[in-house]
Amino acid sequence: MSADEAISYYDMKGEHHPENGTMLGFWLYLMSDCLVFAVLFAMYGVLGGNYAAGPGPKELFELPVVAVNTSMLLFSSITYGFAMLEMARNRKSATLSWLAITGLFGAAFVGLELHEFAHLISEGAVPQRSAFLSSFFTLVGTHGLHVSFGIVWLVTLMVQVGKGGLTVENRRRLSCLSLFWHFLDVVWIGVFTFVYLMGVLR
Amino acid sequence: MFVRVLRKVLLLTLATLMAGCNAVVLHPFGDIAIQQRNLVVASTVLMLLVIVPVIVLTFVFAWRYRQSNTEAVYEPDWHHSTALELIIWSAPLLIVIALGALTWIGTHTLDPYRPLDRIDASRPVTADMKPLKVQVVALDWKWLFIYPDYGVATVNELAAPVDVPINFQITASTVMNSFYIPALAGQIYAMPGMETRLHAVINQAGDYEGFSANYSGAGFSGMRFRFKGMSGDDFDRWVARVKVGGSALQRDAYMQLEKPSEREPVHYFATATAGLYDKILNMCVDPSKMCMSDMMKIDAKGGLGMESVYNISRLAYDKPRRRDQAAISTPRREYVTALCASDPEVVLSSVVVPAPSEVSARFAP
Amino acid sequence: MSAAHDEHDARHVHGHDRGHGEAEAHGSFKAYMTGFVLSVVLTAIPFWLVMGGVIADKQVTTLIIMAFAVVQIFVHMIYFLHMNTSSEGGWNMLALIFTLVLVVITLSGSLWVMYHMNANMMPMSVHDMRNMP
Amino acid sequence: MDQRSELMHTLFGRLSWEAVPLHEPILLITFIVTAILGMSLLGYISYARKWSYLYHEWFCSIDHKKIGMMYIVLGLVMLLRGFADAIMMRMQQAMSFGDSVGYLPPHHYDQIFTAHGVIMIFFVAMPLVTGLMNYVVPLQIGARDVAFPFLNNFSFWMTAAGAVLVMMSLFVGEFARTGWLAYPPLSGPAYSPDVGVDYYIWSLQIAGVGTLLSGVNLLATIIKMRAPGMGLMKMPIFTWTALCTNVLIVAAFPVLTAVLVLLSLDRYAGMNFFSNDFGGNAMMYVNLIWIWGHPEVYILILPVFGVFSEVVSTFSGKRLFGYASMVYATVVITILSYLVWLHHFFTMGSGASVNSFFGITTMIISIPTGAKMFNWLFTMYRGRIRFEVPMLWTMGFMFTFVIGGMTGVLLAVPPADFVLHNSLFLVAHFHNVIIGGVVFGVFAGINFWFPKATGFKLDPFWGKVSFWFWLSGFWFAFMPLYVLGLMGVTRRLSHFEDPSLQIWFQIAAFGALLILFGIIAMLVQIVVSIRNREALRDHTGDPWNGRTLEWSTSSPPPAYNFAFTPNVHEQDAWWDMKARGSQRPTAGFIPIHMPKNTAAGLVLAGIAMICGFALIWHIWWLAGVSFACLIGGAIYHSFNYDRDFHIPADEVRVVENQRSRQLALQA
Repeated sequence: MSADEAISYYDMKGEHHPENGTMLGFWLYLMSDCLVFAVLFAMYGVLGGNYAAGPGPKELFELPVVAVNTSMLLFSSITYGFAMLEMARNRKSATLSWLAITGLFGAAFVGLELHEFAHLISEGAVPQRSAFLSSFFTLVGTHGLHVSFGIVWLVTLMVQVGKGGLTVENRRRLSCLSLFWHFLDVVWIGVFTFVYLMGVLR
Repeated sequence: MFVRVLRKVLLLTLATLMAGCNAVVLHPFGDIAIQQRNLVVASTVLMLLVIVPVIVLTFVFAWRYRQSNTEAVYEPDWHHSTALELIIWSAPLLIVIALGALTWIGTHTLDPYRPLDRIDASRPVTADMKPLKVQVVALDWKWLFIYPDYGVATVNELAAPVDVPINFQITASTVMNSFYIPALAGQIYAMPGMETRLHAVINQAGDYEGFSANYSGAGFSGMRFRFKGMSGDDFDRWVARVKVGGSALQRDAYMQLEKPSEREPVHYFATATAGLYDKILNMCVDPSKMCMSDMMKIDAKGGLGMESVYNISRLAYDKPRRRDQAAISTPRREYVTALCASDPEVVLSSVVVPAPSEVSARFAP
Repeated sequence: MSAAHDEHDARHVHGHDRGHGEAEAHGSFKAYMTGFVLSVVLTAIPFWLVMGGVIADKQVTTLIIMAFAVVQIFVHMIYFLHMNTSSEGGWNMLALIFTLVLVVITLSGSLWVMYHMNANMMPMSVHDMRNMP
Repeated sequence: MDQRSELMHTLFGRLSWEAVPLHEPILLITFIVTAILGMSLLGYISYARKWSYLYHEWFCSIDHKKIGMMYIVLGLVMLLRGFADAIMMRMQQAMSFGDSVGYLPPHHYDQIFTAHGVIMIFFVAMPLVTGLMNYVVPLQIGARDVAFPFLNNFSFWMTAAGAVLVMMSLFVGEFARTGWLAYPPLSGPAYSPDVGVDYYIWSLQIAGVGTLLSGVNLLATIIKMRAPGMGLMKMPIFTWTALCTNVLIVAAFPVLTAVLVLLSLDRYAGMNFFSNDFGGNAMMYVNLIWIWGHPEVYILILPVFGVFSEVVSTFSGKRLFGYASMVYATVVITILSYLVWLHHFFTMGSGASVNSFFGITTMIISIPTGAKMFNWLFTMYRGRIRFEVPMLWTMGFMFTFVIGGMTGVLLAVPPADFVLHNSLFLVAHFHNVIIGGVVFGVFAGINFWFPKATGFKLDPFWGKVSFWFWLSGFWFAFMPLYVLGLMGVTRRLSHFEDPSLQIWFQIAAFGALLILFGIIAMLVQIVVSIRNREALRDHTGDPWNGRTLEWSTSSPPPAYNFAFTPNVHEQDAWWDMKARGSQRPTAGFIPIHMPKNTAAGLVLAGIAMICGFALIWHIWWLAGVSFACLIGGAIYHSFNYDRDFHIPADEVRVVENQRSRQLALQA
């Protein structure tokens, strides 16, 4: 490229708009979240068998409830997908309705999980009872906390979309939440496989 | 050849440097520590092969290519040379390969869990040598040594006959410590509810220093003991002295001893209850506590089920040892969980707890 | 190698044709449904295997459900998270792969290290546990 | 204390007047001195009527340059605190022999060594390094700001909030007495029942959030916002190291966050992750914290490797030797740093195969590091070396760091580690790499980029004085520790029996004194430079004959950095532009799109700090309220869509014309 006299050293027309990094940045954040879960899974992997002469997964876990719970999350995934499809078609109210349905499924998931926790605690299987229970409550609870946070975010976004419509900014936010929501699904696959199913198998 | 010369030179310099001070890590008296020292020296020499040229070149280049020296070659665009790149990657690589081999062998032969196979460079361990067993407990903030074969115990003084393999079993009562006698062998952590091991031998009689090498709280600085290497006869006399000189170490005495204290003077226990160490290791010197090994056996079988969910006080070990005694005398629930009443104590107070004996009866063999 | 890198990157930097392109990949209805059906199946089978006690050997069941989990994670990644090598110039994928490597290191490393530590130090070693009746 | 009513306990939790250490003369005097200094600073600001300026132009600023400078100021202020701790320890250890117990009881001394470690790593080294990256990276890649300017401001204030919490522990309550990594069970509720460990947890958690977000931010910036034509292999080497550093931050800090959450669950909720009870396992904490802890070391050192690369090539007037191998070395170090964590606890009893695996992976890291060393060496080869202050720091580094590297590899040999672990040899080693590496590098960077940030150079005379004091002080302070380590002296001791050790501690204390002079000389250097700023002024924007894009704009750069985004064609873009005589455009300006300042970051971080304080003192209502405010505040902030504006073309023209006049004057 040496001889070219007309070589340009400055972008005179202001054409260079750096791409917006939001989606990438959010993805990077999710990757770091993924490592938080990796630590919690490692914790469960190491301490999951330490029942401290107390109850183990066989006595505590109720797989039918977990199965219902899992289906709630799966449904909320597909409905969020529908919301995104409606968003792509620029249909505000359809997007909002699918978001609302997603939120309800999410709330049902969190509700069931809280119910499970309350049941365990009422039976005396409190997080303090054993290292196994500490790591179980923390891992599953952290996931539940993420879902709850996702619901708060979802409601906020619904208000924002309701007020401002499907603007560029709001679309980007919906896409970020979409990543977040589906990411939590992926984590849940790990949870039901490693914690619940393999726990009962133990 | 070169390495050997360099090693000699280095050893000599170090020796002169350290003549004034007692660099025990470089002049140990136990075979394990001597081998570790040799490894330290060998690795240093290996690395100096590349470190020294780098330092020299730094100064040579800095001087030669200083701005005022206009005679030196100046090539502002020279930035690549395949041959040089090859050298700068392969020189460290070769050294790391050599060092890696040393490490692999050294780590395996000097593994503290591995029983000794030699007394020193020239004498192997023979089948008729009976190793001395010592059980070490790091307490707050002193060291307890139990000699199971002699039924005696000491605090803050350890003795061993020269040229006899010593098998240490090491644990701690509350927090992590590290058991270290530089003259004898490298350190290993002492941790509550866990047992580490160390195999070592002392080759020369003398009075050496031992201490905790891992910070463990307020009394840490005073957590030192004497390690005495003795001839076989001296050692027997020492054991005899311990046997006449002390009280009995049974459960109550241990519970008393275990309480935090600093700069504890040396004292002897003429008798030590058999199996006490196992109880300490399993955190069940207090008979109301469940032994760790029992707990782990139960856990391996899948736990005890819902009946045992309130069986809590037998497993709480740390709480009674809380380091602010004021808080114990005025119990106040500091946990956030007090808000949702899931603190075991809260739950406990409202539920009938099955007696420990009932529960343990269920899994008694 | 670096030249190819540069060229690719230059194109990337100059490529403004996507405009302020946010959230390009939304997937399609078909893709979402495929993902959904697949993940329902991939969830249902492990639950059925465990709840129904279909396979007597626990280790085999464990391996199978783990395999299902891995497949399902891929399904979610592809159909719901729209992972592919081209979005964000491949940086998403790179970040994901890097993270997965670290997750594997963290998990397997911790388990390996702790297994050894427990075997060496716990009053009742892992070895003893294995040999229990 | 027990007589306090239930109401008082609900209102103030554990907080009472007893928490204020009026009975400790050392702390009281420190408090009075700090208060007087603080009040006079505040008074001066009020007197000069600078509050509004500070608040609007700095605190609320989302300009990466100002945030970068604030990070560096924070780092330097905390350096004074961390160093005060260091000199107190040196004095204690130099006098506490035999019958003399020194002047610090263990209760106080143990807090000091913990605080020293925590502060130096998290609140000195991290802000300094982050500050440099924040300031320089966008300029080097020809960007106008970072990818998420608001987040950048928030990250800074979170780091500052963490620092404030640590400082608060001096005067309200106490800090942890556990060592800087707070191993349980010692840091658990039973053996550290007081507020110390809680201060530790929450200051690190809050600062950690800031660090993580700033990592994401810089990563997105480097990936997305490079000037046209700047392919990966044309990025300046400092940007490369910043990229790898931020990858490490994003990948490592979540682990710290998670581990500290687990520890706080043990402490606050009575769970049993790391306790001796109910099947907890303290070794898991050690395992996890080092999965974060080892990459952390590289988070600190990689960016300064970048600084040294820039400095060496600039002051040798020569292209960096082996750019590609430098890049690969950095990437290899990034990945390998995740495979070595166990070398921090060889002595904890893992088996020989585990130990040798981690020992050997550790040694492998020394290969790329060694390659880097040679690259710098051969950059100097056939150069024209100017021994300006940044270059002096670099030379000091090359000489010092190799020794630290060597002792580091030595410690990676497990059997050697068994005799050296936890000894003063270890302490000497990591100070050798952190002072000889990170600190020297940051000072090289500050001296190098100071004229860019302010428009005038730092005074070279005082810079050299500072350098020689630091260098000799370092050798005096830490070589004796190597010797002591070989004498079998372990760390964190506040009292010694053996009087023959004393002389070595006295030499080390003398070294610390020299370093003190070095710090004073540095402060003098800054003051003198500000007073002589007209004499030291640089009008060109390129005082060192630089190579990368940051030197192409004015010093200090305008808010928008570049009136026109540069097009990059070569590795050393600015060098290339100068060589080809490219002309700075002086007409045709267009409006520039920029983000708006906001107070949201400051407010949210402030609330986070209050929440942390409430949690430390068990003031549950305040914790709940402030947490709700935090979430509410974040949601409220998300409703603000009005976040950017355009700098009109006229304004750009005025600024750029002024620069043209300056350049003309110079020529």
